[in-house]
Amino acid sequence: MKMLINVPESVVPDALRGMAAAHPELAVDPDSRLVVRGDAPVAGKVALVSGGGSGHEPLHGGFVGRGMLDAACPGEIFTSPVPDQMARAAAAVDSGEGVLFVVKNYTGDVLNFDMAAELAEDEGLRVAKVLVQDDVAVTDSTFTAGRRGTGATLFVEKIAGALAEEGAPLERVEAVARQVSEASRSFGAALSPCTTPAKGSPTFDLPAGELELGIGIHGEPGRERRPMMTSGEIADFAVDAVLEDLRPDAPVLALVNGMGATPLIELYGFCAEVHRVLAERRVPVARTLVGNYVTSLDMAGASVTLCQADEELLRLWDAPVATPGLRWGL
Amino acid sequence: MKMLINVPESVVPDALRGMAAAHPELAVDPDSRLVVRGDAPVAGKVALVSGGGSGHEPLHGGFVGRGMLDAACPGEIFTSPVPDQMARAAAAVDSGEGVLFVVKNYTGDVLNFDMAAELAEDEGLRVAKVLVQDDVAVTDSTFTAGRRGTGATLFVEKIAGALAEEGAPLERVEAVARQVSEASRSFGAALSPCTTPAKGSPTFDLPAGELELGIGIHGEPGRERRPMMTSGEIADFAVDAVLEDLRPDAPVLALVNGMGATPLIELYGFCAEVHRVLAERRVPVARTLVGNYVTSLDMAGASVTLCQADEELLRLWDAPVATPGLRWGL
Amino acid sequence: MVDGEALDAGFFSRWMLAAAEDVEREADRLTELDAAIGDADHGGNMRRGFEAVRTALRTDADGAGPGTPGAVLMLAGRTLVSTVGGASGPLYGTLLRRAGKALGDAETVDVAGLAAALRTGVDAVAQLGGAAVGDKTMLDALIPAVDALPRGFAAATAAAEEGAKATVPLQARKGRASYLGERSIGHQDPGATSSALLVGALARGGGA
Amino acid sequence: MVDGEALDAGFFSRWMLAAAEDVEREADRLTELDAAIGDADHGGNMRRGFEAVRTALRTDADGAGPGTPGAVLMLAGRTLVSTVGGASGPLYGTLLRRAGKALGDAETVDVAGLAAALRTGVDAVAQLGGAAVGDKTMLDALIPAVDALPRGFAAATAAAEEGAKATVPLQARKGRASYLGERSIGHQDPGATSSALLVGALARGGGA
Ligand SMILES: Nc1ncnc2c1ncn2[C@@H]1O[C@H](COP(=O)(O)OP(=O)(O)O)[C@@H](O)[C@H]1O
Ligand SMILES: Nc1ncnc2c1ncn2[C@@H]1O[C@H](COP(=O)(O)OP(=O)(O)O)[C@@H](O)[C@H]1O
Ligand SMILES: [Mg+2]
Ligand SMILES: [Mg+2]
Ligand SMILES: [Mg+2]
Ligand SMILES: [Mg+2]
Repeated sequence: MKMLINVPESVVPDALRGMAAAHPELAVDPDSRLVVRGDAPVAGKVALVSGGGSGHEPLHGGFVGRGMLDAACPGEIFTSPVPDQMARAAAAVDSGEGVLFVVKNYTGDVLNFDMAAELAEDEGLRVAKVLVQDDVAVTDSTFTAGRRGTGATLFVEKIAGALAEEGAPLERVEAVARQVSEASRSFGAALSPCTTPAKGSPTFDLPAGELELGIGIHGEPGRERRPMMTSGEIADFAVDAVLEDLRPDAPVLALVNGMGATPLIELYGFCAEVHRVLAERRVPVARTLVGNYVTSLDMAGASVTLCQADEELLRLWDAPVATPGLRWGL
Repeated sequence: MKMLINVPESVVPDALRGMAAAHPELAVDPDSRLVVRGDAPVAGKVALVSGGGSGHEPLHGGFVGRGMLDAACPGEIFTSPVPDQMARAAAAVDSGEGVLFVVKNYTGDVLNFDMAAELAEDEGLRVAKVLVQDDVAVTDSTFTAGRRGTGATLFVEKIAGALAEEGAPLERVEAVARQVSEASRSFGAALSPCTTPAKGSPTFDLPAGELELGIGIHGEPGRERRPMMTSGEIADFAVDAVLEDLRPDAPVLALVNGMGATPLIELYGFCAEVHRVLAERRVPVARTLVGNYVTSLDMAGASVTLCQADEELLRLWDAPVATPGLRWGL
Repeated sequence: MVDGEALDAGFFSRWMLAAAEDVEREADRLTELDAAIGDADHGGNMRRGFEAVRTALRTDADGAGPGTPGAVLMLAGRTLVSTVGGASGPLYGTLLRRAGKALGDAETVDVAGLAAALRTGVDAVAQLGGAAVGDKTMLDALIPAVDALPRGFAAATAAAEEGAKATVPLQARKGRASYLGERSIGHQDPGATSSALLVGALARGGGA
Repeated sequence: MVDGEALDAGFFSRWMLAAAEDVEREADRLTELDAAIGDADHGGNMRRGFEAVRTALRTDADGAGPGTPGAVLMLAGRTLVSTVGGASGPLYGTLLRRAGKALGDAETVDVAGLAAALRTGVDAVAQLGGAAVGDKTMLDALIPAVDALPRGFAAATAAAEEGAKATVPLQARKGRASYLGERSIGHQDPGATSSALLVGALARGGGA
């Protein structure tokens, strides 16, 4: 697999140098691996910090800015960042109002953020954590690592970020983040595996004519392999999988998300099918976002995330946001 | 090649149905293949209409909205739309102030837009045209079809769109569009070919370990094939190719554009290298946009577009825009 | 159909329908050729256009079809312009519209008249696209075909096919293939190939 | 190094350096194993971490290195936590930090003492990650190794390697591999494999 890179070892810092060049409104430090709002700490505001392995861009660094995250700590490709880095991020953005860690539910992310929270609390910061665990392909039981955090991360970061921007206290920001997390479910399918720079070859074999259902965002194989399906069939499967876990009694926010290499024209076609299925299931859609937002390097495929949204969540969703990856109203 | 589609024949209308579902603020008609601002025609405003083959998303349909295009007419994949469609678009958005056609320089686009202009003028519309021809990989001479229109289309549509939004007359909008077009040059490289739904297999063979330099945005092979290069080497080659044709004596607008399947993390790394080369060549960069904007289906690779920008162009670049693909200040 | 005979609207309709069949059959090959030096859509473009021509000829004038040779070609040309897009849509559309216009409202036309009308159409294509023989375009098949047409359909077909084959060693100077520079050499031009199909379908205008 | 001997800080440093070498050599294999049932980064993670451990041991205390077995392990553990990330960083970091802490500031330790300290570390890993033997994790190599350690390094190494191999038929219940459900069966756990490397390096703590 060919990549537009220099050497595999420097992919993450190289990308951060590019972010620094393209986004002077952010404070990007390629060495200590932090992406921070240029105006942080923002007085009187709860700070949101997220992070995780790299390779999911624009998540998380691309969601730093007014109305969303205060800082992101990118780890190596698909590798949770380290506690020191997270604690440094927290210290850089805390205005005294406390810090909310948005953590995707992976063993590595959970353990490292836990350690970071201890470090930050040792420094006198108030830290709350919200776990994102939306992927219904994974059964949530005490005998598993629980559902993975995927597309819902964007909803949590956007909506909690909007509330924090309004000056809400840590408890309320944490509560709304938890509400969004609990109200969101996702399901994804891959048409091709991805290739990590370090490995240099696809993370799994996917023969022509087959697809993987129930994939995550780390190039891991899915739960099931099937003969290739049409966009409409995948939409049926994905939406029904989500709706088995989430029975919305309010309109939903929908994210039709590309895994990285699927062109927008295909994602929009898939979006049409997702809307068709939702209409058939009598689930009204309040807002739809289509694009490559929570990605898995150069994987081809898509995921669907639905979030049951009350009026307040929709208001916060519509609130202004100004980040490299998500921007409106500003 | 697997695609997230139903059948190859319906890729374009399927995507338009998805756009209609995701963007209620637009008037999208999958049957007559038009993407139109929901509030068109906007009284007192010159209308901008663009279009071309599909497969370059978000170009052009994703650039319809306040501060950019009034309408886009998507053709079949890589196929210029037809004159009737363009004329219908013009009629739908003309407020009486005239229509500017933004035309990428390809024989098909030029001929069809010419015919459309005749049709529209027959209906009493005032029509102006601007040709985008920025790709320095193609020599511009009377013995060729001239330079191709690629990344600069985004600059032309954004900047002329901002001026039109301010209420400038057709002549001024046309003049600024032409200024941007003439001040812009591009160069692209592909790491992989793309696959059109109709053909179902890659448009050309690109062995592991090689790349194509000087590609366009239609899956056509480039001017030259070389052993694989690093991101830094590609940046050197591309920026120097552009600067051979464009010798900016003012800061530039830079577009670091992905061809569709190149992940954002690689594009940002490439952006760092583009900035490095520009700094070495003493070309100051006023603004940088990084992302998959003018794409070629699932092609992997990137292009660089530079536009020499005076204060007025930068002001118009920074002006508010609210489209599915490009959005700020609104 | 003997070449010397008077060609009526029925002949012209059958010509277009035969062309539509040939295009349908050869669409994948046209796309393959276009993939090599263009953008892999020529087969789809021609298929979509001639499918629409077929429909237009069937449904025009309450199923009776256009009444004169000129009307058939003008309808086919207009249909191509409004359904094909790309470079080939306006070019083939212009070819047939101008040829049809040149035929006026004559009820029948002989082969010499057809050749003259097509020459008008081909000239319009050359003017519209700014190309000349040797630029590796459809003109490399069309011009020799029109030159040979007075000697009969078979001669025109042979000339068109030869012209199409002769594009292989040429470097393209017009259309998308020109972007490839020297790398366009060694491939047959897709438009010249589809032109040869169109000319070849003439001989079947009498039958089917 | 005879297993019964007193192990000093030098031994522990050499153990860590030997482990770093083994990890470096086997990094690609660890990544391959992780690609099959995880996210293809375990080799890179371990290499980065142990490379940092190597540097830390070299530069600590002005080049003299930490002075006690406990200090060596605590430094190595802290370094892994702050450079690895992922699941393995906190887990291996905790293993070594807790084992180091258990050793207190003794100047030397015998194998039984090492086994007891490592058991404390392994227990902490089990508590932190919530996993048990049979869940297809590093514990499947670590626990049998610690059980065997009082019988010597060779026994511990054999037990760790056996434990790692024994993960092949298991279905993962913790870590990323658990997402695959039954599809995790048939692959060796990468963390158990790296654990076997770490245990195997013990025997080389005396040399190099
Ligand atoms: N300027 C021109 N003059 C004559 N024929 C041309 C010209 N440009 C392109 N063509 C013909 O059009 C063909 C390509 O048609 P098609 O693939 O349908 O359109 P596009 O190039 O827009 O994709 C070429 O093979 C060539 O024969
Ligand atoms: N909960 C856990 N308890 C013990 N070990 C675990 C647990 N989760 C994962 N591991 C171990 O970590 C290894 C994976 O490490 P690594 O690939 O570096 O981290 P990540 O899974 O975050 O990518 C697994 O092979 C497994 O042995
Ligand atoms: Mg990982
Ligand atoms: Mg085309
Ligand atoms: Mg073509
Ligand atoms: Mg891993």
